[in-house]
Amino acid sequence: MKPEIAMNQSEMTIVKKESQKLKRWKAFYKKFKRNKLALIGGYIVLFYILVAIFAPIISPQDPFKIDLVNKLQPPSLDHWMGTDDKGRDILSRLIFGSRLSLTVGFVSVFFGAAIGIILGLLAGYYGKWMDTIIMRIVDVLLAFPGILLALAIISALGPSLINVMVAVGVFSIPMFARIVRGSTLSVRKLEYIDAIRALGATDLTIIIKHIFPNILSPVIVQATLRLATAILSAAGLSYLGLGAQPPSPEWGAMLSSGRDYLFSAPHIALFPGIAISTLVLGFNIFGDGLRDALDPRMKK
Amino acid sequence: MLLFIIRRILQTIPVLLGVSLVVFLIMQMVPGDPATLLAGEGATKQTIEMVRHELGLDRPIIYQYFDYVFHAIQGDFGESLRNNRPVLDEIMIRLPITLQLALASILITVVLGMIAGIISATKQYSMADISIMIIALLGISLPSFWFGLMLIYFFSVNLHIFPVAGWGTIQHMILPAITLGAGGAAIVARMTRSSMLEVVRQDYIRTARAKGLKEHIIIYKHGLKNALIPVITVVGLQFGALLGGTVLTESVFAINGLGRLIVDAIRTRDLPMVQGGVLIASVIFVFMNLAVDVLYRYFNKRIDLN
Amino acid sequence: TSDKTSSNASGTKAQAGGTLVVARLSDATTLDPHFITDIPSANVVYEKVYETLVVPDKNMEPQPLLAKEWKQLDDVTWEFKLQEGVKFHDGAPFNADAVKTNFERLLDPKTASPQAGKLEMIKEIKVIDETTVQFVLKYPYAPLLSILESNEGSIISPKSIKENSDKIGQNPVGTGPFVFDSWKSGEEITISKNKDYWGNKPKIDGVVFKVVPEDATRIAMIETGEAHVTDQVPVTEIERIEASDTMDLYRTDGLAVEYLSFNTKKKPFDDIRVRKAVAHAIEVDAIIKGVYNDIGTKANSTMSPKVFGYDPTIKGYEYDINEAKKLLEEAGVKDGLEFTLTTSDRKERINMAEVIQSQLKGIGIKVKIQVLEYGAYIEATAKGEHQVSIGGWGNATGDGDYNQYNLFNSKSQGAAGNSAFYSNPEVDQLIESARKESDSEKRKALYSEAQKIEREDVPYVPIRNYEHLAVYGKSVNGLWLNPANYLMLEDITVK
Amino acid sequence: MKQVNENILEVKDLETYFFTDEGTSKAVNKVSFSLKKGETLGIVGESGSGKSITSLSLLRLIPSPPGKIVGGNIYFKGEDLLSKTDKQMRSIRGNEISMIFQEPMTSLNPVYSVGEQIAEVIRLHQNLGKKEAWQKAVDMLKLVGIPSPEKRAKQEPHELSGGMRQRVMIAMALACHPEVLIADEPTTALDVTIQAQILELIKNLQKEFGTAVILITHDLGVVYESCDRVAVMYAGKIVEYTTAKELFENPKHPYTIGLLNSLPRLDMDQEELTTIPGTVPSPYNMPKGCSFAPRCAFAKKICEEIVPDLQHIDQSTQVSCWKHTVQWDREFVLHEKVGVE
Amino acid sequence: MSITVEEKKVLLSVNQLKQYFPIKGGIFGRTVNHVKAVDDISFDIYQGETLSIVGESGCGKSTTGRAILRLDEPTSGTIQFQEKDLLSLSKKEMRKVRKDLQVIFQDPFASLNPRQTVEQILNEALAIQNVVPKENRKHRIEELLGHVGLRPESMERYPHEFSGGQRQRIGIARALAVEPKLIICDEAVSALDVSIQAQVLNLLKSLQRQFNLTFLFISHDLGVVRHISDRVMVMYLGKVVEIADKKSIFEQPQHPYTRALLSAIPVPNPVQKRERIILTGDVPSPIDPPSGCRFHTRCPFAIDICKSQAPELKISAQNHQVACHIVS
Ligand SMILES: Nc1ncnc2c1ncn2[C@@H]1O[C@H](COP(=O)(O)OP(=O)(O)OP(=O)(O)O)[C@@H](O)[C@H]1O
Ligand SMILES: Nc1ncnc2c1ncn2[C@@H]1O[C@H](COP(=O)(O)OP(=O)(O)OP(=O)(O)O)[C@@H](O)[C@H]1O
Ligand SMILES: [Mg+2]
Ligand SMILES: [Mg+2]
Repeated sequence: MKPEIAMNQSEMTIVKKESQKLKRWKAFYKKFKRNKLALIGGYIVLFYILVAIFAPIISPQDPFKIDLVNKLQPPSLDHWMGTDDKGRDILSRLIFGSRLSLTVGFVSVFFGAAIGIILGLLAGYYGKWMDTIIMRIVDVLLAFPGILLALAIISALGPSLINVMVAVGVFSIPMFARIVRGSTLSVRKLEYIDAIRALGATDLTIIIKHIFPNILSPVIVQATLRLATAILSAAGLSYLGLGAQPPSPEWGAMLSSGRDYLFSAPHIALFPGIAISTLVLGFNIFGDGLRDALDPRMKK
Repeated sequence: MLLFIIRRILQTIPVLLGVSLVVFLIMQMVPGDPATLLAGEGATKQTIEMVRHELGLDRPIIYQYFDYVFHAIQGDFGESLRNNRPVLDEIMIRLPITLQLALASILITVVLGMIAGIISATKQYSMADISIMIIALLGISLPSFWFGLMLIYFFSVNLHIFPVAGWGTIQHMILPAITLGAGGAAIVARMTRSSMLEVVRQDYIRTARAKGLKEHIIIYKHGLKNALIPVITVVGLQFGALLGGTVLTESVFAINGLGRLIVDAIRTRDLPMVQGGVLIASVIFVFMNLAVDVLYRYFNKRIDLN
Repeated sequence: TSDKTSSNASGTKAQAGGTLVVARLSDATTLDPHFITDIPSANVVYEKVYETLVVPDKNMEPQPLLAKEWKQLDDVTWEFKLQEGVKFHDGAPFNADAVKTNFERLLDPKTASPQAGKLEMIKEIKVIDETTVQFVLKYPYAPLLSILESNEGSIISPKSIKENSDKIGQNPVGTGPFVFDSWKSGEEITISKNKDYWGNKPKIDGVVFKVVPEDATRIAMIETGEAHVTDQVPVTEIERIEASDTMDLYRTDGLAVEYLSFNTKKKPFDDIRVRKAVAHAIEVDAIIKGVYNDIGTKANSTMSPKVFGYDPTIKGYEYDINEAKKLLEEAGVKDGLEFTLTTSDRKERINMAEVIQSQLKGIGIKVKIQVLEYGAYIEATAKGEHQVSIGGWGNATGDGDYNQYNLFNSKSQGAAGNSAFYSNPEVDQLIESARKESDSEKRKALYSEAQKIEREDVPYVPIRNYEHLAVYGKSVNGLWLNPANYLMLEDITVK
Repeated sequence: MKQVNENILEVKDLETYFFTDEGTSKAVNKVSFSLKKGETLGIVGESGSGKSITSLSLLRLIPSPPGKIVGGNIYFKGEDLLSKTDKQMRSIRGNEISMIFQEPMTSLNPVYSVGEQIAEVIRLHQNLGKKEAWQKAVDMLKLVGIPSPEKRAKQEPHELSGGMRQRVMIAMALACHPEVLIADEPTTALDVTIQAQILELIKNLQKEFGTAVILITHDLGVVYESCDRVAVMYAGKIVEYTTAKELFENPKHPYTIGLLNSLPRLDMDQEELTTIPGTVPSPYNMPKGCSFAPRCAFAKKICEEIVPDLQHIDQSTQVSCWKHTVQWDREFVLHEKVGVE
Repeated sequence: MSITVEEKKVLLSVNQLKQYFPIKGGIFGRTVNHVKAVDDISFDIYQGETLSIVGESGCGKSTTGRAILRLDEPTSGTIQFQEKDLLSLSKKEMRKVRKDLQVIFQDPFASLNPRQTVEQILNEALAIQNVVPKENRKHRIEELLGHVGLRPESMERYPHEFSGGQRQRIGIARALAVEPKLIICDEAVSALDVSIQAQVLNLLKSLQRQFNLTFLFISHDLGVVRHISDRVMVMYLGKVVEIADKKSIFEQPQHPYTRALLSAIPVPNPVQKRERIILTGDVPSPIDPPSGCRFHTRCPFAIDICKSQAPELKISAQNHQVACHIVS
């Protein structure tokens, strides 16, 4: 074999490797794209992310400017979504609030899912006392009043936005742990796990490479559902001094502030409510599509 | 099975010890002093110290904890710092109410959720399916105070069908149960849908068809009971969430439940009450989990006997 | 007394009956007046189950009740003549011994009453005869009546004090027009008409106090007639209530004041000029209109106009941005002032904080808002961890001492009320003298003097005088909330 | 039609397609066969060849969507099942034609007692009361050889062994003395010794009730021992249709030959098994001509271009293979019209 | 290619292997009973041979295989592999030994991770045991696919894109990847169609020749067993009832169970049709196995002693051992 040819070959394999990854990614995207609904979900999520990124540019008004004279205005040309109880432009607040709410929602769900998954995997894979201990801890966590946990977290870590995410994340740990444990139990029994074990793989490899990807789908469903709860409970914590402090336009907090005006100025609660719902809706159908696209078996 | 149940019950003992320790530590850490809060506006330092002494809060912390545990083991959960009533009495007033509420809303969750889920599943991708799923997702993203107040204004203030607030009769239960159950119903609907879609693909459904059964018998008799298995898990989880997540609904409907008791106790730093409340909630929760596990095993014994 | 007699007259005519349902935010904690520290508890029993020796009228002037008359024998001795023929609900007779038993219980260190401090000037209670009792004080204390007329001056049945002192909190026995019936913890308390009441019997058969934590729900209950009265009303709902044809709004001036309190121990608010600057930069009117929907009035001092000792000539700081800027400059705060404003989690307070934040932004002051859960808020302000906080001072007695001593006396720093950690020996001196001064004109002058100094020192920026609101159904007549926010039931009727 | 009297079931050009995103799968492609009273017809073929779908089509139990019967006729006692209403169809299912499914594990509803599941079909079709139906169910269990049937009837499927479950399925299928029993791989999941028991049982019951049986399997041994006639399916088509004896003694279609050859034999040692090279074509991507052509050692051009029909080569045998036609020896010309003999 | 007696060299020796699965119960989760899945069995596997284990479902075939691989931890006994007792190795040492012991499972779909491509599957096998340096792995994978008759293009595809037979080939390639000495085939061809089964069996045989592999072949299909084995071991309810050369066992089966088993096979061959011994009843539970000979409850020839005394495995002919009172 001539050296040049050899070089050519190795070059070729590199190109091939890259194109392979690209190909797989493309195949994934193609599959995802074919799911019309998921695509819509994706666009909704993307839309909100873009809104968050470009908030200062697209926001029509100063979201913090208090104008008590013009408070509680219904939607008008000046204020597309009306003004809140302090005369602030609701649309602008929603736009800025997307930064907070998206971050808090995503990060806390991610955090809760991450820890929940780890616990669930350990409990499900090792079983026995590991399972008993983890699941009983999870029971406790579930039975524990959220406000107490939140208070504990502030007193231990102090109030900050990150700690809100921690607190909200902690609330979601048990849900994820339980779901993951259940799926792990069933995946663990599959023959390919034994096959990999027979090859001499360590437990860590098995858990990470072989069990984890196969439990992902219920996790995605749960995560997309948790998002709403996360955004709402983050707002619930701000009064404990834990969340974003006023006048931060957190969606959940905006929604709660509408509580006093449910009848006199319903738009105050309505628009944040719509924002949360559509985000959650988008995220859910996006999640479903993602799950299908990630699954090589779904041929669609 | 019985032994399994007993074993699980015994397992809860260390869990409860753990819970009480964690509650205790958290309450120590949390800012806010029960004596100051109790002494009220304008109390002098001496008054606060006197109150603190009265409550026994000036004893060493370790001593306080072991004293608590020692008494708790004997069934004495102490007295509320706020009103000096026995914690257990206070809890027992609320417990039945909370359980009734939780059960009523679980019923709503299950009934609404399953009906919606079944319709969705049997008419997959129809308009009905899509709208049910969208409504379900809205249900999840709506805060309960909003939903509850809307119900009150619609059904109580405008239509005079149900009382606004309080507890005692079936009429009192309906609105709060719907408020509480709605979010769970959404989750159950989603779950039922996917579970049902799974079940209708099963061989025994085909067997049922081959017998010549009518479609609705196939769905409701042969399908549903099987589709319930994963739903039970979710319902169990929901039930847990109900015990903790009732505070807002209890407030809106002025229901004297455990959730509010615990939150109020936390806000007033009423340690024995918090302890007692959380412990009881944990016990209920553990039992609930146990019930779910038992049901799960019952339905699932064909799959996994160990 | 005129109020009382007028209601008496109509009382005999009106057909008695009906049970009044009161919806309220929270449950009582105890019904033992020696242990009550909160209004929701006191409201259930005050002048209903229990009575006091003297009672404040609509103008907070003391009127006879269980005491027919009284006089001050010297600086430290007060003598009361008691009503005759009064019986407690348990049949025990009301007499001088009963009064003595009550106050001795309250003051006994073993009782450990949190209210003992308020009456610690009492040295001795002397029984002169069956209907005459003397209070001997350790030092002259002018506002004695204001304390006796407030909740902690309630007279409990001596029989129940002797027999089950521990259970009074659950089972109150007094001489009042209503007898305690039952208490479903967390849910409701019922009292009913005392058929053997010595005075004018109430027109209603009884009262149910229901716990309904949610604002909107309480109002909905009034709307549907499930409840008749609620005394905690969110300011956001008043328009709707006023427009409604099933409900009415009751408004009455209160004794409490809301204010901003500077931690005068901490930089930069140890500098009077900085405090003044902030005071000038806050547009109080806008807050009252914008946040409170014009409920309540602009406060000029931390003392409300209804409180004894209020000086109407003292005015609050003008809204004057230029002056504020100038003061800041003088104080040498060049690179912009920045501070944290701490508030509890009451939504009006949070709203107020936000408005203040935005107002101060106008002169380049950056405010960071910190909302704390109530318990944590109390602790933070008591320990002086805050820079500036929003607070309020209710006044259960209607006397200036309760205001001045707690908010300004250096002995009250921290939890006792002085969250500004203010300390001025001159003011301390004035407050102490006012306590001992028995001439009410002279007392007024002393308080006026103190308030003037306080205005200059600005430890607090007074914002708003409270106005108490109640919503009641159209079927209710004769509703009266006294300035201390107690529901008074003499005249009330339910159709 | 004269045949009606002999043939209790007659399937003509049955076509069942699956319409999926990937394309149309002709799972059953013009399948014709008939069944006489009391006879046993075996259907063999590889996995995916359309055996189950054929049998499900007979009862109109095709999962729809994506499946649909697009053509053909199924005459049962002279009447076309495909033109019956759903209601009429329901009264036939489980009553006149019943079915035993492959997996006894999953074909029984796990949450009901087996007695209940048998009684259900009896109540449905025989108008019996709850009690009588239960009694009959117990009798059926006894008939299929389950010891202490009263006790077993109350148990749920998971409490029974695989063999017992399969017997329960059989009891259920035979409960209404159907005229046709379709057994879709009734023994695949079972052990050989149990399998032997079950096959024996079906044979005996068949004799007793005169039931016609369609036995679907891919085990040629089972076919040989239990069937009168056999249809061999490949890729949705019947490729050979003949008597059992003829099939084993004198297989005609190259696929059948290959299949028989690839069985390891008990009577002789072979170092290497004969195999059929290649794999079954994808149902979405069928060859243009004979679907077996790509794997067939004999394939000629004609095989690759034109689909052969199932044709009689003698009284009892039909084969779908060009090799057995006159065209085989001719030079194949594309424009020549084939099949117009 | 059968190995003569002189050449025999023991590769794996199983001694008194017991695998009891505990049944938990009681308040404290104590073990109240055991499933005696494998109850005291001993056998040897010789280098380069194929030993088959046959028997009804649940008789402990897979359990034996899994015990050798230490996928479950056996209750007692020894498993001697190349002078080492596998059961006394540490987890880490065991991982090293796994290179020499491989397994092919029954279900060609369940035994492959559906989310990995063929390349990932094989690459992982190579990486775990680090048999081939990283840069050569790709080449090696192509080679392995060649051995099992798959095209190199298959690498990028997922298991579900293959037919059952092809999937099983991937499984085989994975087992071969680490160059093992012994491969345990647990029902490796049971799920395959006849025609595919033949392909895979041919493949296994040729690989055995090529790489001097030893097979422990678990199956209940006696046709397949006869084709592939050198020796056959028959199990019943956790016990070995007969073990012998293939020829011997198929031509002179001695244990009544073996005979029933052989006679029950439906054979599409008119010449071979013989009288059936149809057993009655089901296999008893391994939790509470019958006393004496475990087969006596279903044995048509059972005599009194069978009920009380468990028969020993005894040599009954050359290379033929049987555990039956009647035979001896
Ligand atoms: N739900 C479905 N969707 C799409 N195609 C299907 C579906 N069910 C069956 N098919 C197609 O029908 C063809 C025939 O399937 P069928 O189940 O009849 O095979 P079979 O001969 O019974 O195989 P086996 O021996 O595995 O049971 C298969 O190739 C498959 O592609
Ligand atoms: N992990 C386990 N826990 C409890 N019992 C088990 C376990 N694994 C296997 N068993 C039991 O051990 C016995 C033997 O099982 P094994 O899987 O070895 O049988 P097998 O001969 O391989 O059967 P098959 O032919 O069905 O694969 C069975 O009764 C089984 O129920
Ligand atoms: Mg099939
Ligand atoms: Mg096995």
